[in-house]
Amino acid sequence: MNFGFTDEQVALGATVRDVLRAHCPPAALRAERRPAWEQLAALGFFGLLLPPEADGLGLGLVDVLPALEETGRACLPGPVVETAVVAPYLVAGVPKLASGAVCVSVLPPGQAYVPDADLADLLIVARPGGLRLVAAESVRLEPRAGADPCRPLFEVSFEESEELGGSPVAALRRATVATAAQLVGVARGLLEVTVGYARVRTQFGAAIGSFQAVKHQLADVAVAADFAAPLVYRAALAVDRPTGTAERDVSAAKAAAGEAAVLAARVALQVHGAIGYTEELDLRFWLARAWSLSAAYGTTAAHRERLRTAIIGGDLRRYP
Amino acid sequence: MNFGFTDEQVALGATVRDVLRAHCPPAALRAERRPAWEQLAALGFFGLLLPPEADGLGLGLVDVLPALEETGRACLPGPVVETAVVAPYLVAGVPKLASGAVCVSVLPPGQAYVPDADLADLLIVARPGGLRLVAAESVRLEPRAGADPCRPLFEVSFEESEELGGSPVAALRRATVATAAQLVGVARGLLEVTVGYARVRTQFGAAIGSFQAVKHQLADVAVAADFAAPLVYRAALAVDRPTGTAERDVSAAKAAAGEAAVLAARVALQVHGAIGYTEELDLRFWLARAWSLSAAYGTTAAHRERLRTAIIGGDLRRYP
Amino acid sequence: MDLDFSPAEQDFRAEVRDWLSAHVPERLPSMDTPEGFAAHRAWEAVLAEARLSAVSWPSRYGGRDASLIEWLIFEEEYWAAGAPARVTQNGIFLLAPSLMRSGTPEQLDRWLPRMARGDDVWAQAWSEPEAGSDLAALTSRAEPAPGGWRLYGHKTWSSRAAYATHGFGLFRTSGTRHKGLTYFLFPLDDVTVRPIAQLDGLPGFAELFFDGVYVPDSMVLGETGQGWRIAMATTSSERGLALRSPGRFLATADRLVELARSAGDPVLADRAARCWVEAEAYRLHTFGTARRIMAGAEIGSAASMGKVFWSELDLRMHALAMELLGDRAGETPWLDGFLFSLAGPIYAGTNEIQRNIIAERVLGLPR
Amino acid sequence: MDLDFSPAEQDFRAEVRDWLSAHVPERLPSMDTPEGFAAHRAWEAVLAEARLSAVSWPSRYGGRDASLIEWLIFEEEYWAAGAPARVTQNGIFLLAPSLMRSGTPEQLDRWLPRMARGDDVWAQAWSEPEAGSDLAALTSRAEPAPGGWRLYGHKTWSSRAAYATHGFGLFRTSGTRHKGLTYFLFPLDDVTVRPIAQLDGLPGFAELFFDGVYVPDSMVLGETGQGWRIAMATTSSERGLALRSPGRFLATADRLVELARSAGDPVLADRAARCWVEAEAYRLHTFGTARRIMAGAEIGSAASMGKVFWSELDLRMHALAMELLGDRAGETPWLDGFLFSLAGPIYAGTNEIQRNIIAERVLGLPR
Repeated sequence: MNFGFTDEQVALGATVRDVLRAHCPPAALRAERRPAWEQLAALGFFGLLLPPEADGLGLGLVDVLPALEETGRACLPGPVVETAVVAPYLVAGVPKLASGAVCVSVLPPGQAYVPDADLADLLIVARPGGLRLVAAESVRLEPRAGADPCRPLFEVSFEESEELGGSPVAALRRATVATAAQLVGVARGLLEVTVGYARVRTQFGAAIGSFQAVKHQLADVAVAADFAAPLVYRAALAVDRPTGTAERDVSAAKAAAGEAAVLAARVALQVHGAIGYTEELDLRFWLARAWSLSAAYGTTAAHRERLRTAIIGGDLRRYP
Repeated sequence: MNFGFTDEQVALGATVRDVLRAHCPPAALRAERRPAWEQLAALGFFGLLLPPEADGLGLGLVDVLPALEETGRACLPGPVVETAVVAPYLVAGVPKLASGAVCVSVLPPGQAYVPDADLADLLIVARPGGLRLVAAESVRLEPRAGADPCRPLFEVSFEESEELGGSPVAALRRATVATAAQLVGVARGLLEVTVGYARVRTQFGAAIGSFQAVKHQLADVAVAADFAAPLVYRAALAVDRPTGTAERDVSAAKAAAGEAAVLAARVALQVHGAIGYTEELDLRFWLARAWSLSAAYGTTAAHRERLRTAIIGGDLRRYP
Repeated sequence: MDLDFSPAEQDFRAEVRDWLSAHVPERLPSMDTPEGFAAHRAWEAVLAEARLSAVSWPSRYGGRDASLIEWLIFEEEYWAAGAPARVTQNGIFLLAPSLMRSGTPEQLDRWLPRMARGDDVWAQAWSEPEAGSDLAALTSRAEPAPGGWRLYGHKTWSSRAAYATHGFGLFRTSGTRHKGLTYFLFPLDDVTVRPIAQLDGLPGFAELFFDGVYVPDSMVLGETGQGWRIAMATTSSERGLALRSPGRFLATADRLVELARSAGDPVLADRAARCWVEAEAYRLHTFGTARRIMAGAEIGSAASMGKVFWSELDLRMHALAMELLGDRAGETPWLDGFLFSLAGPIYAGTNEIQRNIIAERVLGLPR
Repeated sequence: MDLDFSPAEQDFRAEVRDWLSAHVPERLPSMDTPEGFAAHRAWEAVLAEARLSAVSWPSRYGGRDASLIEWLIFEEEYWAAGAPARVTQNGIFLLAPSLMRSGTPEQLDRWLPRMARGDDVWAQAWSEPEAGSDLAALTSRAEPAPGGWRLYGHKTWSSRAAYATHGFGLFRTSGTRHKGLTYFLFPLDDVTVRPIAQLDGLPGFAELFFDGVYVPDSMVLGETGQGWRIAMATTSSERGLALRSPGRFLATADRLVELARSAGDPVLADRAARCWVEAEAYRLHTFGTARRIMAGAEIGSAASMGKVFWSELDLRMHALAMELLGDRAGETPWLDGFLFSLAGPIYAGTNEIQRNIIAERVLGLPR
């Protein structure tokens, strides 16, 4: 029992954080479609979960959680989870995946549109009969409106595709946990920015962060993020093993992280006031990310429904 | 369209309020089992809803709402709703009902125990086959633990009883609305007392009512009570008419009033702190009433379920 | 106490419903685009032609002398019919009540008919960069000039100002804090307008820069130095009855229930049903408020209760729709509605300020 | 990072579980009655006999030198087995950590073994009538006397004091506010104890009146004037890990889910499932905290997050049970549990104070 990240896991997160601070500052979100990807690729980020025979490091999902959280905190654009987490479990044999040279996007079951399909070299698309693998050349993309300007949505259609054998369950669970880790990062990023604003913005002759109504809303965000995070870490351990509770643990993680991020967005906007509502402020990128990721890989409601069905159905096993 | 009480309706409420202030002060809740009943009877309170041929005034439920709200605000003990509201619709022919000489208690469908059965001359008991009318002499009472010291619960058993013909639906709907009106009174009573306390209790050199965290909790109670009340008034009009929406409108009233009272209790206790938790303070009577009445004539959850079934089932008619 | 609409009220409802079903256009482009603004302004002219743009106004200004209840009926029908958002709302619902209360007969004759037709579109100019929730801290000022005043300063969060023709707001003519503020009307011609893009990228707000803009005395509303009092009556109507009539939320709730029905999740269904009932509660509460106003009462600080209630209800409804729709939300009007609903607890006095007002002025807690 | 219990930890769990299943008594009467107090005290002696009353203490005081993780395991098993509430908890979980940190070897030897066996039962005496949330405002004082001190003043909300044997609390020896407070231990023999009946009619609290009660110097904990610092370490453990271990909430959540299952209402089922997951979140969060403490970190103000989380979770769980049970609640242990859970957001520092602490000391917002 040692429920905390190892020095290596923390160090990997710190490295990714430094790269993102340098190469994915808020200004980059306006200027570039895929900032910091090259630098992350140079770090070996996209090979972390790939097995050594595919030039990867063969790490477990838990090892990369701090790094994934940083990609959420930085609001990093592009199909990060799809390329770095889903692809290693579904298409590990694709050449050059570890180098970051191949960008992958995914349409999971239950979703209508593919995020970031414009960047993808390969698409993994859920269809009633199972997963299909589609090359970028064979796909037609129709842009669809969404909440998140850095995560555009596309309707995809294609004629040529390959069947993707094996069960997608494990890969999709990992993608869900990875997204939950990003949501924790988004929540913490929003909290940090909002606390910073509340310390400097004055009204009625005092910093608004000195008003109890503001303090207590921010305290609630801190609590929500701090208690969502261990559910996410546990879920990563559960899917890596996997345990019999893995599916339920994944839903618990995603629901809690999504709710924490959405609460953080709500409070961030309320504390910022009208200025939080503008195109000019960077805040909007994080708000949008909270909304878009909370709907990805199963909405909060869908995960709550799964939890309810399992728990009320009598599955009260606990991991550990 | 004149959605406010008439002068007569307001005056009746004020009269009842004056009687209860004089004869049902908080001290009476500790000393007497049925304070102020004689004085209310002398006012003709128990005949308000009875038809003239039963020596009553033949008023509608809406006419007595302010008076019922006052019985909640005063935390009046005894089966008020059962004797003054249910009996006139189910057993109007019982002699001397209008005079207040006959005390009636009710076991509605879905409840396990009869409140205030110790005071009742007559009991109306829901059984699978329909309502039974039981005289006090024929009934055995077993006390059962409950939350509300002024509204004790009893399990009843009996051999002799009469069948009570006709449908109980209209009477039970009125009882539900009357209880909702009492709950609004309880919520407002709790708010008043708590605001009073927050104005005088000081900590950190200031009245605690000057702290935003206290203010905002109390503001939320005020909003909840103020928006529950019109649902209760509408429900009274709907059952008096009756409209096609009556059942749904009753559930909307009871759920909202119950939630407002339970919120008021929660905030009252939190603002009072440890002292609110003592036997010594009168506050506990109101807390208990909020809890006991919110479970009476259908729990909040049961009414929410009915609302959901009707509304999602497609009944979007509105009254008016 | 009753909830019966009179025969006249029922007839009015039928007339409005019939007229709307014949005239409501297809969904217009956003009013925060030039073409959308023009389309919305044209729609106001059509409404005014039928004397439906400001039904509660006196007929000499283009209204119908409708009662508050009739106005509420109009609003219910208007939103149920899916009619366009009102580009004239700042003028009709915020400025006009102050004009009617404090304006001269000349001002009323000059401005109201044009406002009702959408000939003039008014933007409000309350906030400043350092005076948001703390409105009394504003520093924009007016200096006397021959026959009028010159306006100086910097206003922000001015809704609709990107395309509007006129504005109204407070400028300091003397004193500090609440004292010495004067209520001015001004054309936007000589004001520098810098649009502010919102979350959706469109300029729903603008900043206004005043660099000695001249306005004649006839553009002062009420007495000089009385602006705060006049404006507070306006912001109370902004929070209260005028700005967000129940009809809008009833229509949203009906659509939300339709959406939840197809989802089949009982928990989401419960949240939708709860919202639907809350929209009804707001409607009924408003009927009660309307009755008190029609009997001559001032609703005053109690309007803050309504503001908190409708703004948070609106947000809950749209957030639920977002959950129901998942990644399909952007292809429906719900996403724009959600973004707009997020501003509800902020504008017209943040809900934190409203809760302070409820606690201090309604409940009597110490400041 | 891992979540695996070591073989030793698994063995410990098995041993505790077996022992509890053989020894846990039927439900005891409330510890706030004389007979219930005696029964709970007797149970503590049985626990102590098996060296299970304070497993994390050094063995010389009656413990097992168990790790924090083992203590958490003990707690999980203890509450899952439906074992009695701990009448010794104020002593073991609030006083003992301060004693071990600031006490002399003589004090530890004298008090800890008796505490572990329930020979002494300790009551806390922090609050005063005018010093509740504002604890630094306390005015009870200690005056020097030959070889010791005389205590004067009026304490209140002293849990368990109606039947306890000893108390601990702060008394002013000089200065104002946080300065000049000293931490005293005292027998209750010479203190006037006035029980305070709670909502359930039983004296869960008492007032304590000190009219020159003499205590020797050996009853001072730590240095004179250092009481605030020592007490804050204690209240941090009151809020944090020690007072409300996850085991209690896991057991409640399991029972709640059973209750919700039979109700068949999906909305209530959803609330129950949510609580069940939140109890898990608290458990996992605590494993993380335990790891940090075992690595030598001070959890400090972060304990306030746990206090807010568990107290509100506990209230939500019991409020849901009340809704599930309706008028049957009083015939189950849930009603008492509900009444007790209502106090959670109040005691050990109200949740308003906790949120201030989180905002100011964890997030760094201005005071």
